[in-house]
Amino acid sequence: MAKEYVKYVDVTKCDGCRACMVACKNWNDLPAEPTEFLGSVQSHAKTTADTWNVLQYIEHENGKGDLDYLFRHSSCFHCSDAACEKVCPENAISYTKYGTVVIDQDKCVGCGYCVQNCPFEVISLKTYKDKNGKEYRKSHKCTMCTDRIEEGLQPACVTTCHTGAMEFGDKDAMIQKAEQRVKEIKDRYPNAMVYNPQGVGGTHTVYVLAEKPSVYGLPENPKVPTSAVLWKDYAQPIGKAMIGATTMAVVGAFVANKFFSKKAGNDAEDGGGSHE
Amino acid sequence: MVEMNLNRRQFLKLSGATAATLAVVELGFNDKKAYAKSKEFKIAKATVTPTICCYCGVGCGILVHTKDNTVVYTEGDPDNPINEGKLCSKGTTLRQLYTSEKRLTKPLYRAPGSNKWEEKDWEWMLDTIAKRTKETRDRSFVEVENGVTVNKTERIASLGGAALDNEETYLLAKLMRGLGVTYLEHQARI
Amino acid sequence: MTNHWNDLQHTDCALIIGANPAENHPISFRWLTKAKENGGKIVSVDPRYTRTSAQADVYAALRSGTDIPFIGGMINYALENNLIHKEYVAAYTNGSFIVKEGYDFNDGLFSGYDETKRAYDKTKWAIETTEDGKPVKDETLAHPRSVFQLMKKHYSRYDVNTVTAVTGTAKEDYLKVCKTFCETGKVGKAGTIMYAMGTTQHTVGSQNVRIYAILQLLLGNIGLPGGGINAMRGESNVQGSTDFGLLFDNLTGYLGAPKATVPEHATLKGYLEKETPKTGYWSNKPKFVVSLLKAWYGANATAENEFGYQFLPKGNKNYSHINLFNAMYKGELDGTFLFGTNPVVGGPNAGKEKEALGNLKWMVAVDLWETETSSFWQKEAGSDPAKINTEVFLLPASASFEKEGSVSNSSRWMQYRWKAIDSRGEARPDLDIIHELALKLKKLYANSPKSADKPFLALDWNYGTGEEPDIDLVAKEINGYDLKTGNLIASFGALLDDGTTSSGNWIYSGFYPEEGKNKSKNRDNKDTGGEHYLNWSYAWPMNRRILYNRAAADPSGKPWSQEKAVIWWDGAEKKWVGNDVPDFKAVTAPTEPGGTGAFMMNKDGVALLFAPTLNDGPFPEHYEPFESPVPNAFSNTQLNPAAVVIEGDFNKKGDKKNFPIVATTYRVSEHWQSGSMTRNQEWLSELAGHMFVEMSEELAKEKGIKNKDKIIVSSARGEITAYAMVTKRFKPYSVSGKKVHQIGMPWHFGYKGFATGDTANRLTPHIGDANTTIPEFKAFLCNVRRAD
Amino acid sequence: MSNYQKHPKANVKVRRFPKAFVWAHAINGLAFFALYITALPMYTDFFNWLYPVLGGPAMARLLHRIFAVVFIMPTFILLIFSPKFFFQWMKELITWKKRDLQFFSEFVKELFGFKFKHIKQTFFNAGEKINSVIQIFCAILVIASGFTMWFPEFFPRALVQWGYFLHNVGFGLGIAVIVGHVYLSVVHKHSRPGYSGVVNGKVPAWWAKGHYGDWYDEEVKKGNFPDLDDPKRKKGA
Repeated sequence: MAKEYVKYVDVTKCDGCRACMVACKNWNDLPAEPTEFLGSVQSHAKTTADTWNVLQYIEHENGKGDLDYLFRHSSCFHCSDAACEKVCPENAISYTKYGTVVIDQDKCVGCGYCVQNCPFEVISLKTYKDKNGKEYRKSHKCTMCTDRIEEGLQPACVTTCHTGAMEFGDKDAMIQKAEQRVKEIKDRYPNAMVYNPQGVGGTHTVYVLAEKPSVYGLPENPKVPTSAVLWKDYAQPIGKAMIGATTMAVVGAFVANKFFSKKAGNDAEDGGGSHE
Repeated sequence: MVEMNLNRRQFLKLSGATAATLAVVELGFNDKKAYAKSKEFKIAKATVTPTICCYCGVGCGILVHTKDNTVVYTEGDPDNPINEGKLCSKGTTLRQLYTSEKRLTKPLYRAPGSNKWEEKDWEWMLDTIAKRTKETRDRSFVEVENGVTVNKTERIASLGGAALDNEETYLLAKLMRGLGVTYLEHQARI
Repeated sequence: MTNHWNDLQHTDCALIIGANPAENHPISFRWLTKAKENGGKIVSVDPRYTRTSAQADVYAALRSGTDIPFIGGMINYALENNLIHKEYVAAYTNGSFIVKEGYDFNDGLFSGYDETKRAYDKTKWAIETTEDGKPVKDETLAHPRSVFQLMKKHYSRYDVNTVTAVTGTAKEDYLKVCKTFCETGKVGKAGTIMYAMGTTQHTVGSQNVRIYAILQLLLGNIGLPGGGINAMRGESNVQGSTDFGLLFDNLTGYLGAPKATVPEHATLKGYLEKETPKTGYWSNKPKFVVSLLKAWYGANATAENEFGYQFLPKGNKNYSHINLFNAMYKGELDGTFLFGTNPVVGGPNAGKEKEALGNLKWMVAVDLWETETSSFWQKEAGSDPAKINTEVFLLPASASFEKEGSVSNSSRWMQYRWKAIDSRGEARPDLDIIHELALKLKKLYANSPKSADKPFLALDWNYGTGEEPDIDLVAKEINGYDLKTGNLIASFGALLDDGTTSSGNWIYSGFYPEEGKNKSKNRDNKDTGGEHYLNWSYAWPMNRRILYNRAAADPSGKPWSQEKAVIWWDGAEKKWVGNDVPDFKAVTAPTEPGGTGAFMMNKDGVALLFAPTLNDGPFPEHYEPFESPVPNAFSNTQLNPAAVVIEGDFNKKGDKKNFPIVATTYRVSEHWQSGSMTRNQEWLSELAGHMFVEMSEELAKEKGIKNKDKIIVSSARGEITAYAMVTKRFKPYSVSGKKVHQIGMPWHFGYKGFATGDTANRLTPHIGDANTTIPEFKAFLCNVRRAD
Repeated sequence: MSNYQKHPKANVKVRRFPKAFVWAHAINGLAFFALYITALPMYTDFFNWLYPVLGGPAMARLLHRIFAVVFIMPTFILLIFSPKFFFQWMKELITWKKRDLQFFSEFVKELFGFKFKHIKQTFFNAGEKINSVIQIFCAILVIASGFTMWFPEFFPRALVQWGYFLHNVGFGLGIAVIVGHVYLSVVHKHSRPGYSGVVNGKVPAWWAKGHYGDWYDEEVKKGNFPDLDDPKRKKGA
């Protein structure tokens, strides 16, 4: 078992330069995706299939009535208990030994179940055209540059981050660092917290947030949707079992019929007695 | 600060005018290709050349990865002490300076009154520019003004150059002053 | 920059004013973040709350164009509260000098003003000297005519109430800034001031910088690690291109261009006598000038012909950007070369600059892209092509990594760029283009007997015979040779004025001291102490990383403090030692004459609190911008009295009645300058794809504007359409009790490229600073309304 | 041995279903099967080989959606062309009596080939009714949740998420019942004779009489079907 790694994001050190956004596009060869004017400096409302991380810009009036201009590098959290992995019908989504959650593009069928079940809404579908002009879809999100990690490199976004707002390293060390950092900034940001939600088993992108998660549009207590648990852990196995059971029943019925018909020598087509 | 065996492979070779570097920030592990990918690692077999960012005056080091006659990746040069491998959004995008479909690839000429560009070859362009320069210079050259030798032309201007290399700015300044140009300006003024 | 990027980590307080480094020099924040981790504070002073402000410990708003009151008030605060480093001031500045009787200051005007010429007679601001030319001093700083006392008196008018009433800053914010930054006056502390175009692009731009310098000198912050005044340059080689004299008034290395209007300049001898100070390092100027002439005219520069001095053009006026376009507008120019520049987007009053281009007979544009400037004649640019007779030559240039050469960053570090790939398509390096053009012209002029052609024929041009010049020959020519031996010169200390040495740019001399040792290629990144990385690249002059570092030691040669030590006098070794190259004569002991002259480039070796050299006064004084919504609260002199105003159609002026809103322009992190480089790239275009105008919620409400609405911004020069970005980060100012609104907008946009939008500079005025003529982009008047 | 089978008119075909039902049922069945096939490779990896057969996941999805529309159509066919039948069917589904319960115990015997008795049934026997109820319930689940899955942008996220679950439940339950239903109709010897009912609407009189005594007798009274009862027995009854 290799070490698990965590991308540590200290939003209080981010200066909003967005190098992480282009580094991601550059490494992953993602096309640009022009958007409408959103009324702020922010370029994209949220992550998309071609934009795996988005820098959020939030003008927030804090408890003291002062203006905080908050930034957040938003991308896949790489949950330890990932809803996307759970709901993927093709087992295209898997955990790597580093703790990252990746989508196998060869297996992905573009069903979008992961898109709808991600508690952070960071997965998106992209429509492609094959050489015959036929459309097909694939699901995309941040890979944490698992290909780079395999080669001993850090994710592209972390590599380029100049303020130290992002670091990449051993999971426990990064979580510790986050907790330490929160203590340091409590004076400046009384609501500061480590965001490593346990509802999804903890994440491999761990944030030091300056404010409550809701200020960043993040769920306070994200978890794998109950529907997904019921579906994948109960409905689907039970459903499969039921298909099996009924199939077994009819097979049993078929065999029994053959068996009893012979034994009873009942050659009538309708074995029913009259109904007195 | 959590140290993660930031072993840098130091800058390797500097031979003549070209240099190659393999500067990567390594993690403390190297499980090669645990998850085998059919895709080749993007910068494997790429040539790496250090450069300095062409945007602001910070002067960050950038590594340009080239392969198959194109730029496949650009990233911060970890050896450069100014930026230690870090970049802003502009520096990170350096790659598209090469790959952008909007790059000019041919000399273009616009005739007086014309509403379109015409492609011309370099030779014709430079010959014609030299001719125009000479015509204007010859017509407007002032040798003496109020008894003082001034050797100037005030009908030619040269603007720009803040993005040129030092050697280029030097030659440009030398050529323009050599021709007698007084309207010599660049972006330091704006 | 007096210091360098890595050095920012040593600062105890960074006062960022007139700059937004988090957005425009992002990597500087790597070092500022380090400074913060070391306990340093960041102060952001800006009309709007920026990404830099978000990272600052203290933020204070100021109305555009009020830097002098803001800093003047800090000077007053430091003096009143005795927070200055008095020993430093007494030893290293001209604070102790006695000013002659002729100096006076009255209602915004210094003595010697000639209203008709809009100029001062600077001799009225002279320093009292002894018979042998030495300045008369009072080291107690108590003499009523001492610079120190005059300064104190001058800035006593800049009390907190007056200042904040002018700048519109909340008083408690202002005092917080004063307190935080003036802490660095303590020995052992160092503060830096970081600025950029928000400081310089004003009619008082030079004086804005000057007042920063005065504050820093009073606090004893110059020459120290983590100190200095640091101009953050916006272009990769705007430092180098300035060093190399791509400005009308500078030959290379800040040697002034000879002028037809100065009688003494008629001869080399006269020029040298007039321009060479008696003391200070500039007393060596003749060596640099003659060596430059030798580099340019080679064998054609001889003692007999004044080393070719007469070949140099002599102008008779100010040829700077604004005047250049004014001349073009009036049809006084026939041809123009444009090297990677886009004035139709980046120039002031850009609509007029575009019109001016149509008066050219020919234009050569060398660029990576088809810019708004090279295609100014197109219909999309609002032109009628049939009516424009300008012949346009657009030459495709190589990108920075498609060629090799060096660039000098803000820290004056000259770093080499290697070639990574062959140029795209038929693009060629600018060096090749300039070289081949020179060769073609040489051919056209060859054997001409005309005397007018002699200066050009005399120009030495030997960089190989092929179309591609040998860049190494260029580099060596810049460094210079000992012409007697043919060897490269070791440093500018070896340059001579007898024609036996050459150097294309004396300040760079020493970067290539021997064959095969181009130090701009140095890549040893080991920290040599103090994070100066002396073996990484080459910093001019002489590889010094902190300018004026002699001032980091006290007059006796001991560091003021161990925390901020750079160089010190080693009595045993009898030389200056430390972790940086001394910005001083290495063997001059503190006790020797000149041994305490920490500012050795200056006359008398001191820094100038009182600068009788500037066009608009020896002390920075507040004047309102060319277009201002309020009267000057400090005097009845509204506009900088020495600023040159172009009257008429070329520079229309807006009044506060029709245009009551203050506007400023700026850049965003994702685009660069006129945007031609970045708007032609998709990834950057998607990050910042729209032209917007930032405004306060209060102004938006007054004007019935909602966020994301299309709005029209108008000024006396023109109007543009853009999206409204209604933000809490802009707030109205209370200026002398009156509500003043300010808006801001990026100036990156044009109609070419992936990200397009209206050009902010259609609104900006054609008025310049009194010393540099840099246009006042940063404060002008406008109005806004909804587009529908 | 059935008594009715011995009747001279035992093999007369009687109309059990209107044509509209035959079509509706066929379309419904085919669509269900197509939906099943097109979803199967996604439902279980075991059938991933179906993707290339179907022309790839995108094509499979497209087909699934086409058949989803087809799957909904029969309701409307019935409503338009045979509303009477439709409402009769609905009415039967909500009418439950003692005999319906008795039916089940006998049905299990019949299913496995034991000796069993026919409990007199109306047009639909209790088994069919339960089949119908479950299928309708499942169809509603599957169709409704299918909509949320197809057009997630128009529904709250939570609804879409529950949609996946409900689609699965609906399908699981439905398929289980369908397996039995199909088995009985095409394989099981006792119910197989009724298969022609969904092909051309007609079934052997004897079989109808045996399985749906009450209904058959009604139709006899109306004069639509031949009377298969032994007159003696009838009188004596």
